[in-house]
Amino acid sequence: MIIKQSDVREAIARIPDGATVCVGGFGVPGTPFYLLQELVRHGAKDLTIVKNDANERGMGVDHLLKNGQVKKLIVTHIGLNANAIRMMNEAEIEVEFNPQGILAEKLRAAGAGLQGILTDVGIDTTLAEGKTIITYDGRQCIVEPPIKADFALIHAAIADQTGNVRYSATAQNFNPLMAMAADCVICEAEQVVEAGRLDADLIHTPSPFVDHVVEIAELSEEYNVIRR
Amino acid sequence: MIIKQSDVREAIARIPDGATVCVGGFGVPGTPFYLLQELVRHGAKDLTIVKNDANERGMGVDHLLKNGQVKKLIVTHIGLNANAIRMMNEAEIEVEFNPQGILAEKLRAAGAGLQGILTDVGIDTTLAEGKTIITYDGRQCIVEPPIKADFALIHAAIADQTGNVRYSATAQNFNPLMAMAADCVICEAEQVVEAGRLDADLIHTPSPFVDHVVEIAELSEEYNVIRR
Amino acid sequence: MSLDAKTRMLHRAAHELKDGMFINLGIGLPTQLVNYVDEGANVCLHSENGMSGVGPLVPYEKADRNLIDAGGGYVSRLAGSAFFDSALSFAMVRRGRLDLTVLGAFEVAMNGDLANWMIPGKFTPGIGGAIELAQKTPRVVILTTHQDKKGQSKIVRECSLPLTAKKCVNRIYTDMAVMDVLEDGLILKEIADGLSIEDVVKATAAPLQIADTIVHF
Amino acid sequence: MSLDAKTRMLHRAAHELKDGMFINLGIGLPTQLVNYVDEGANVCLHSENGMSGVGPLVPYEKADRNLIDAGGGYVSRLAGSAFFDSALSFAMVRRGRLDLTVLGAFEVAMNGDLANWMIPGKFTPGIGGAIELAQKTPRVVILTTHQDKKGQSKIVRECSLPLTAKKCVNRIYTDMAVMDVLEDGLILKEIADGLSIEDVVKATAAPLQIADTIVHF
Repeated sequence: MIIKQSDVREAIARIPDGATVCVGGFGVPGTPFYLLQELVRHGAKDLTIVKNDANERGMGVDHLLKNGQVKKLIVTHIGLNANAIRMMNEAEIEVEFNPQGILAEKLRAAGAGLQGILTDVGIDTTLAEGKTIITYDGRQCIVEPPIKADFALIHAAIADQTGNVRYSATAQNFNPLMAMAADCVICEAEQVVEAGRLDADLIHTPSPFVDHVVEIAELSEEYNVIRR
Repeated sequence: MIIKQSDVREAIARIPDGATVCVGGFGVPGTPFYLLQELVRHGAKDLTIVKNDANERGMGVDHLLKNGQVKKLIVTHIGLNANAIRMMNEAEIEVEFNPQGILAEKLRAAGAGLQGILTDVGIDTTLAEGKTIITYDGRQCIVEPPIKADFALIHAAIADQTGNVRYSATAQNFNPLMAMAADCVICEAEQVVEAGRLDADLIHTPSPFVDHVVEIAELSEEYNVIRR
Repeated sequence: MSLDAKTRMLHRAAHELKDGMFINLGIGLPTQLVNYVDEGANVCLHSENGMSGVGPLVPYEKADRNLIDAGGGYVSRLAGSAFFDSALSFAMVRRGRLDLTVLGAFEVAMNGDLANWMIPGKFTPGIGGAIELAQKTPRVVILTTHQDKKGQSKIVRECSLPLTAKKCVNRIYTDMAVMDVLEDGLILKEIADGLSIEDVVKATAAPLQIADTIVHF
Repeated sequence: MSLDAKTRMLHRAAHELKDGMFINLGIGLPTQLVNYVDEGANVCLHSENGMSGVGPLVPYEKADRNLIDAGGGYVSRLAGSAFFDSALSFAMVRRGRLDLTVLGAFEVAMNGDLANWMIPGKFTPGIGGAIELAQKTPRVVILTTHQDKKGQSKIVRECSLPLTAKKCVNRIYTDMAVMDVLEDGLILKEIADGLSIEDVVKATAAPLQIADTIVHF
């Protein structure tokens, strides 16, 4: 089998200015804080970030925003990050909103090598404005394009050295879809084990969709339960 | 939680003449022979069967064919069943061939509530004949419709009483996609356990996609290794 | 809205959650219904971030850092729960596998139009999962205060805000009333204890038909 | 094709399977390459019925009734293998995650067109997974006898059978020769021991450019 374990600096150093980078996570669960921290250190600029949300102030993606590394956010909701809302309102960043399940399907469509999907979600709303609409099988449908990314940063509970990945509870969310959508997938894992230690029946994202596996040195504060 | 355990006769009795029925399996693994046996006994006619293949002579779907219950097959390959090929050639049944991954996506598209998918698979071949072709993002794409079914018959290694399902090895194949595509999903399982006995992280098909769970009384000969 | 009025509204609306149903409860007020479900009603709750079989909220000390609902609350898992990715989660929604969703609202129109995601120029946090829940769930029920903080009716003739989905609402529960959406408009069916039909009509910016029998809750 | 010629062809073609590659081996001859892979070449084999990390074929006594490859052979699992559904399996294919596929052929044309699924009126078992493998894999290599059972060349100017995919083939391995598909046609690069360039040219129904150096295998 092919061994994909990698150093976090080497893995993240591949990301150039202007890259489109998918970032897993829905709130805290599944957000690759360790990889994001290294991406801030690395400093790549003009990034297009694809993520469900923009985390909260002072966490995860917000570090990239504050560091001026983000040109555009492709998201479903940024309500928990006042800094992201401010930057959007002051036109410091561009923000594209997608219905949550449609963001998932657009990522998956790229990952499945499709040229697009047809959906009636949002057909009667302002979200349909500017989109290609066709009539198919007697119904109006929006043609939604795939979202293909250069990189995906994903968070696993456990991975093997060949890149087979398992998530925990609701930390799964967008991670498997982003692994499909990106040309180069960098996976941080709380634990990395030898090939053969994970039951082949019980893999969430199989190794062919993962390029680099990075073991998290230590879980930072950001991974913890948030007390409000 | 909602208990979905059912008697095999009651479950299969719901299938009326003329129904579209998805049948899991790729060769022997994942084929619901127990449910198919009951469907033969039940005798519903004019069925449209959606399956990867037509099993082999004297096995699984072939019993339906021999019993005159099948009007149409939607498949990817029937090379291992000479009886199915003969019935096709003598126009006793209609057969629609799909590229294997496109059959999977068409089932999944129905299961994901999409109106269709765009693909360039087969665009330059005879398979594109008679299909809707549009130009999107500068490229020619085939619009493939979802395959929505009335019923799906799937085979699980283990299921819980609420309908959470796990498959074994390559017996997974089309089963999860057919569970998504059908209005009513009947799952046979080699073992049925109480709710809570399966790790919630390690479910292949979650209970919302399963309507009835049937425990297999005894694994018939058909489930065994085939010696050629 | 008084605490008492809120509790009564939640008690009343909780009867929507019937035995055997697969249900999504929207962020905010709807989520609280989980504490009011009728005893003996076996329901299965969906959270759009990838879970079926959502259990009650848990205190921080007992929270699993990887287990939240779509509103960010730490929840528990029930026997029979399952986790899955966001694509499968919304496949369930768009496929019509949910029986019921209970959502909040900025405005509900008399034809069932719903606006609950955007106040132009003021509040644009994004669409999240609301549009698919509203458009694709067979039964959409709204749970909201009857009026906003300025005393304006949330029940209107026509929505002025960008729509979440057209003609999607079947029923509205507020602290003042229960209304159904019919082909030709709204019908008032129940009113909160202590209020009169006139009180509700006056507080509502859409015409109301009045049911033959008005129940108090 | 003699057993010796077949073995030499398989030995030669097996060098295509290089360290680090993710590979699909088509049904029939290509599947047999697994026994000829270079030592030290860590490859990962894909089976389109839903498996990565396919191991060698196993005898019936050791077979797992639930573990077959796409050709129906009972196979084993390696450390690091994974099972998945048919949609994810072909997502890998169409997304371009495979590095290489080795397929059989009825006909290969000098421009790289491939026909390997249908002989109208005779043999129509279905398309299976061939079309996606041929159209979407970055490197498509054909492994086939040079001629069919009637002695007709399988390497042709233009395919007469319905195509699997257009201009998809990069290289052809036969019992007689190794040929690459260039922009302007085929180039002969290697020939089997004991054969001359003329033997190959005569057995081939498409024009062949001849490489400066011809290697024997």
